Amino acid sequence: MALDVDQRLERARRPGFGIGLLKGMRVLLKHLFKRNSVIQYPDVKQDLSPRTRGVIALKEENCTVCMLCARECPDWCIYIDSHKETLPPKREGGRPRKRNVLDRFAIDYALCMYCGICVEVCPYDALFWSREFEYAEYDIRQLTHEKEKLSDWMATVLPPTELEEGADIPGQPSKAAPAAAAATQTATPTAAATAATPASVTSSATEARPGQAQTAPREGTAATEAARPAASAPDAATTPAPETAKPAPGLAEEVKDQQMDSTAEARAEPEVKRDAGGAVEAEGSQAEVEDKAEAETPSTPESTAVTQTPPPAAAAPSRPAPRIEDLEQPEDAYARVLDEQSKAGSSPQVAEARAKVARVKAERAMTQARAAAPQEVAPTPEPSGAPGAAEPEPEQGPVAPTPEEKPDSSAPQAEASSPGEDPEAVFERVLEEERAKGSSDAVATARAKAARMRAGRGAGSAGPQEQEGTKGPND
Amino acid sequence: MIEITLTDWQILLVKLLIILIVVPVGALVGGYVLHKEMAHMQHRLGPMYAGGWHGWAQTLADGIKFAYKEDIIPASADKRVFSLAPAVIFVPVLLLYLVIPIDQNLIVEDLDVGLFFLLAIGSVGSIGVLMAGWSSANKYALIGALRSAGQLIAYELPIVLSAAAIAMLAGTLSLVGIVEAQDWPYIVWPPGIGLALFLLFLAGAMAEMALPPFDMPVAESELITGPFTEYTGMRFIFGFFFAETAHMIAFAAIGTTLFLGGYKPIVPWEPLEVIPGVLWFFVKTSFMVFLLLWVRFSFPRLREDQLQKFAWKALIPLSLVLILATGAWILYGP
Amino acid sequence: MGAIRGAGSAGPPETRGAGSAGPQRVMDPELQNLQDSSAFASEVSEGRLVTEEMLLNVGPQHPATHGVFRLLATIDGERIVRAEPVVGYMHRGYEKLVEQRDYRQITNLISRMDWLSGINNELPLALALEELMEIEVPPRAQYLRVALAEMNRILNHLMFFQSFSAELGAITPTFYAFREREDIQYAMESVTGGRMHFGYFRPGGLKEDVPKGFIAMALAAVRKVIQRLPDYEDLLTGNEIFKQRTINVGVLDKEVAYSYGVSGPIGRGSSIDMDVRRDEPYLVYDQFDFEVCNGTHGDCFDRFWVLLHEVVESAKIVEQALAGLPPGPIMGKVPRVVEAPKGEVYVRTENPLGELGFYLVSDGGRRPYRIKIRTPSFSNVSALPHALQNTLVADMIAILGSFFFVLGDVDR
Amino acid sequence: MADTYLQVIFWAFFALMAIAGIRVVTTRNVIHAALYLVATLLGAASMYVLLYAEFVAWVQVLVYVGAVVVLMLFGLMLTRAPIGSANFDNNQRLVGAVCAGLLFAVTSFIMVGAFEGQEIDFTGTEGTKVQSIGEAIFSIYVLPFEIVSVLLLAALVGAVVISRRDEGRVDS
Repeated sequence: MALDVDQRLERARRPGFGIGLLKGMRVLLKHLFKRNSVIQYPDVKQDLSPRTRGVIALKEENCTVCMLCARECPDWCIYIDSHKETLPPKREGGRPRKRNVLDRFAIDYALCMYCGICVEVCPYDALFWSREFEYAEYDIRQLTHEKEKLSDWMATVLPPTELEEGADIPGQPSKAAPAAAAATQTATPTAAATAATPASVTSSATEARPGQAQTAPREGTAATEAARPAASAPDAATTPAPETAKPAPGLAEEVKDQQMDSTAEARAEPEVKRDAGGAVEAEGSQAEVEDKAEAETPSTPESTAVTQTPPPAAAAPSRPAPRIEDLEQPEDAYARVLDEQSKAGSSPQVAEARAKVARVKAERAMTQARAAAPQEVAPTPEPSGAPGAAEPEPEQGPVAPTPEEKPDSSAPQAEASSPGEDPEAVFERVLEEERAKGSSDAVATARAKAARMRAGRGAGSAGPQEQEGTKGPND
Repeated sequence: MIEITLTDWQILLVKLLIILIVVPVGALVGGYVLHKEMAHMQHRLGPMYAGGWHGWAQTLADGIKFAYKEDIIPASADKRVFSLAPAVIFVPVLLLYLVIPIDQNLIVEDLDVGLFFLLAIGSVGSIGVLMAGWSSANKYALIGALRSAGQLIAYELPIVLSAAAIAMLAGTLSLVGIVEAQDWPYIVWPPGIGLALFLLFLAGAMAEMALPPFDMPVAESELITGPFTEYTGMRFIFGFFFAETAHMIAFAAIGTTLFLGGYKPIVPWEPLEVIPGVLWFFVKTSFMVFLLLWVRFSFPRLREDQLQKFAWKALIPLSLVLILATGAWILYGP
Repeated sequence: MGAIRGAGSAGPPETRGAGSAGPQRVMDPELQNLQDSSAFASEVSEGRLVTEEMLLNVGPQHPATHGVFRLLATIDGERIVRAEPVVGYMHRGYEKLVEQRDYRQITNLISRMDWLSGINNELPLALALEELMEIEVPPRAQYLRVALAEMNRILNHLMFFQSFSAELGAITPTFYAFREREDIQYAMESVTGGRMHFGYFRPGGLKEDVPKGFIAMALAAVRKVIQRLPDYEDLLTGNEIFKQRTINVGVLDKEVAYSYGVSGPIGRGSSIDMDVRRDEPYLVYDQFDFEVCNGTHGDCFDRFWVLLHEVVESAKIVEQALAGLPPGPIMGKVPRVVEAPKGEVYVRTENPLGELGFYLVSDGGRRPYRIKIRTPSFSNVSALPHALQNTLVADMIAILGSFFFVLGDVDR
Repeated sequence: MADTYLQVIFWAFFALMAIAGIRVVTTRNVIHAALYLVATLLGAASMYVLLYAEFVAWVQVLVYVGAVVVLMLFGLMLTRAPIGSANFDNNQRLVGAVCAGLLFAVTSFIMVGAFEGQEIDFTGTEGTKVQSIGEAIFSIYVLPFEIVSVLLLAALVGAVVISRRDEGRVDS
């Protein structure tokens, strides 16, 4: 063999007599007439992978100011300021509670080395990679993106990719069939007019891709650029979660643990506890706003709909669900905001991102208005352990916070629907359900524990307020 | 119809003006062709934005950009020589266009010794290169200049000898005369010798213009830009880029005139005679430019000593042999 | 410029024109020293035609050094008498830096050391930690590691074709190489999210599994490279000018290469038949069928030839690894906090440019106590003076190009 | 009228040649001297053109400007080419002046003697044809021509001998 190689080398070294020159010229001539594959960049953009490390987006309401990202960052380019807020006790005679309020979250992209450690370590899935990379500035100070700007990037975050054949997906056999069934079930246009529909649709979409839902640690999905009018049910069901499909942060945490295999269970518990704790704490601060929203939203205790209202300072407070006709068309909103932003001097990409956010908001509002239209109350998609119901809630997408109502079918809703249930019973029931679904032991146990905990906390006071508490960490 | 009568001097002035306009424009177009051909051969698109359609105004934009650049003269440079050098390079290139017959009667001055004029003027530019390299007070520039001079001395001979053979065949030094004397098929005329002379001329021309694979004087990976390392702005563009492109087009035109039958139709066929000679000339020159660029992008560059060896040991003996063969052909050929 | 002494007259130096009597030309102090040196004086006294030597600083900023690398060349006309590589202009103190970082952060830092082969830098670190922590890496992760490392090797070698041909004056292969790189980079980006700095290997396995469609994409990209290699052969290997420029230029003897610890394609070009992948297989390299290509003459052409053929071999490995990719997890049993137990380990792998060794000493914490990195480029560059002696300036460029080195890897 | 133009051009080139010629010997920078020499030679070429000797003019440019001066510059730049002024004066100005004067006198004497009474015919625009030059060289002056080529050959061989003396130095 080696001799052969040597011989080839010797042959290659032999002097040629101009034939090599002509061969070289032939290659060039061949290429002259070939169609070339250049991508005309600013006009045509390459379809980058969702994993592309372009810019880090912040889902502000998920941040609990745990400072893990700032600590782990090798470049120390994340700046977080926060203050503690004391909240009045939730119940008579309770202890006053403390919670962290995020004042500032900034990433200095002039320093950032795009390693992604912050995204990886975030226990509450507040950070995501977006593939947007066009945010060069003339002034280096502009490269420090404050939390508003970072939140804007959320509109561009893509759902994670499916995994390659043979990828290890702990305890999650394909759920394609039931998902499809669920999709067709809910895909009737008439059903789309109900408040619950988006929830069931998105959850079934999640179901359709159990792979990532379970394994990818940051199953953040977004109303991305693809948040093009996807409000109609069939669309949402057939294209994998174009709207939103994101397991509760708690779940994501469990999933991370899953990868750690045997040690997972041991760790899962405290994590989940923390989750739940955060959630309960969070609930208080939002109480007022949510109360308002609650009052205006036609949600019934049985419905899986839960108000999701983390309004940023700038955002308008939630208002009564307007009629559809009064609402701005999504495309109009897009154009308007784009115009405003460019007039205000924002850089084009920021303007575009903000415009996209506006479009998503407008779409949401439309969906909501349709849902709130004086028809009947949403039917519960929960009965008899339908996959959509028991599946972790496809929480509001990592879109910038919007004052909107988002139906939510979450695991904890089970005990919410029967407030008086014994925590242990909840534990057993959820465990059973999870097993039936085919979740791996660890996941099932973790979820069951989470449910038990929530049930335990919520045992005293039922009602809407308690439901809010179940929706997960929301700070 | 107004009759305009011009004196000889006025006609000459008009012709010179035309040259002054045509050459820079030609250089711009040539630069654009260079960009585009290179890009497409390299699986790229090349300029696409400036001017809209396929970036047609790219070279113009480049020129304007360079015009706005600061003219920097290094502190330790010989300022007078440094500033004069680009002109010494560019003016001879302009002069080359004086004697090239674009059509039978479309020529600025049909010199009796037109061919000789071309060769003589073409060699003056190297003094400019030497001036540029020496006055820059930069080692790389000086090495580039010396390489350029050595190259010129070595390759002047093959060019002169191949041109001499052509003059022998045509029996005149006038370029119009040479074109008129050529028969179809031009390039293989006389058989074998013509093609060999053509290749000889091509090699010599590329070496004289310092085009790859003979671009050692400006070899960017070794000498940055050779003699032009310290130049910026308009001096750079006139001394280097403009002169290079204009030089290339001039040599393409000379090659067309000497070997490809100039303004005559490609094949001697009656209907083709209708097409004006200017067009034929343009087509043939374009082909020559394409050929020069094609060779240019295909090869790595030689080393200076290899180039000298190639010139002295291969090209010059070959050209002498060819002169002999041409003489024999004239004496004993058909 | 070196002055040819007595170019015009062959007499003894005293009578050789008035040039030496008038005001002296400005001279480098080094040049002055050279002139005073005894060798020069003796040659002058013999009345022979002697030329002055000139000191030419190639770099730190020079197109041929692709990076901040300085070559202090003493040239005589265009002939190089001595050449001394001066490194350290890009020293970033990686070895010290990593002592202040935990292992996850190190992975991302190390990826930037040799910026053309990020994955191959991360690999020995992961291997070292796995050895210290006694972690079993699942086969799927091992296969993927091999595939990605080999794809990265192809990327690196394509970059070599780019820079080498550009340095020899052929601009066209430059762009072809970048076209080929693009496909592979796109495939790797879809997996890791990065185009050059991947940060994808973790102690115990990989960061996450590869996305759907990756295998097809990677195979297509790699096959495309193989399919297009004949173009390079036509443009370079078979080209007479290229042969003129490379054959018997910059010969590096096997003994010299050994004594400097030259490894990788450059060592193999000098017929040092060594490849860590074959000789001390790590990961699952022993399961694949590939050839180690060796040169025989140790000149620029052989180095180029070895690199060209390694692309083919790497492509073979990628095909085998992706075709036989077993299902399963991609992470071994790794504790949540990566803490290497007390101990030390040396791991060596075959970087695209040679042997990359990590000597890791741990005191049991989350951070290494010390990491000594043996980078291939550094050793390879140290052998340059031998290859450069008695060559021409133009050859120097070809030799620098054929000793493909990455400055980040040299200086760390 | 053409005469007036020619007069103007002649005097312009004359002035150029004279100034450049003086600068060749007075400038303190050897490269500048060579460049002034280029100007002088170009002026001489233009004189030939004015004398309707186009061929000779372009030969002048090709050989002297394009080759000889380039070679000179090449050699100068390789050997001693400081930027700025450098004094190469060796206190032999007087000898130099005497030699140059003698040379000038002798050539003038010979030239005047040889061409006495002859005048160039400016009336015909034909000038000197290449053909007539060729015929003259290869018939009347064939012996001097051959002698010159032998001389050149000798110079060539001598150059080779000198430059080969350093053979082996590089290897040692």
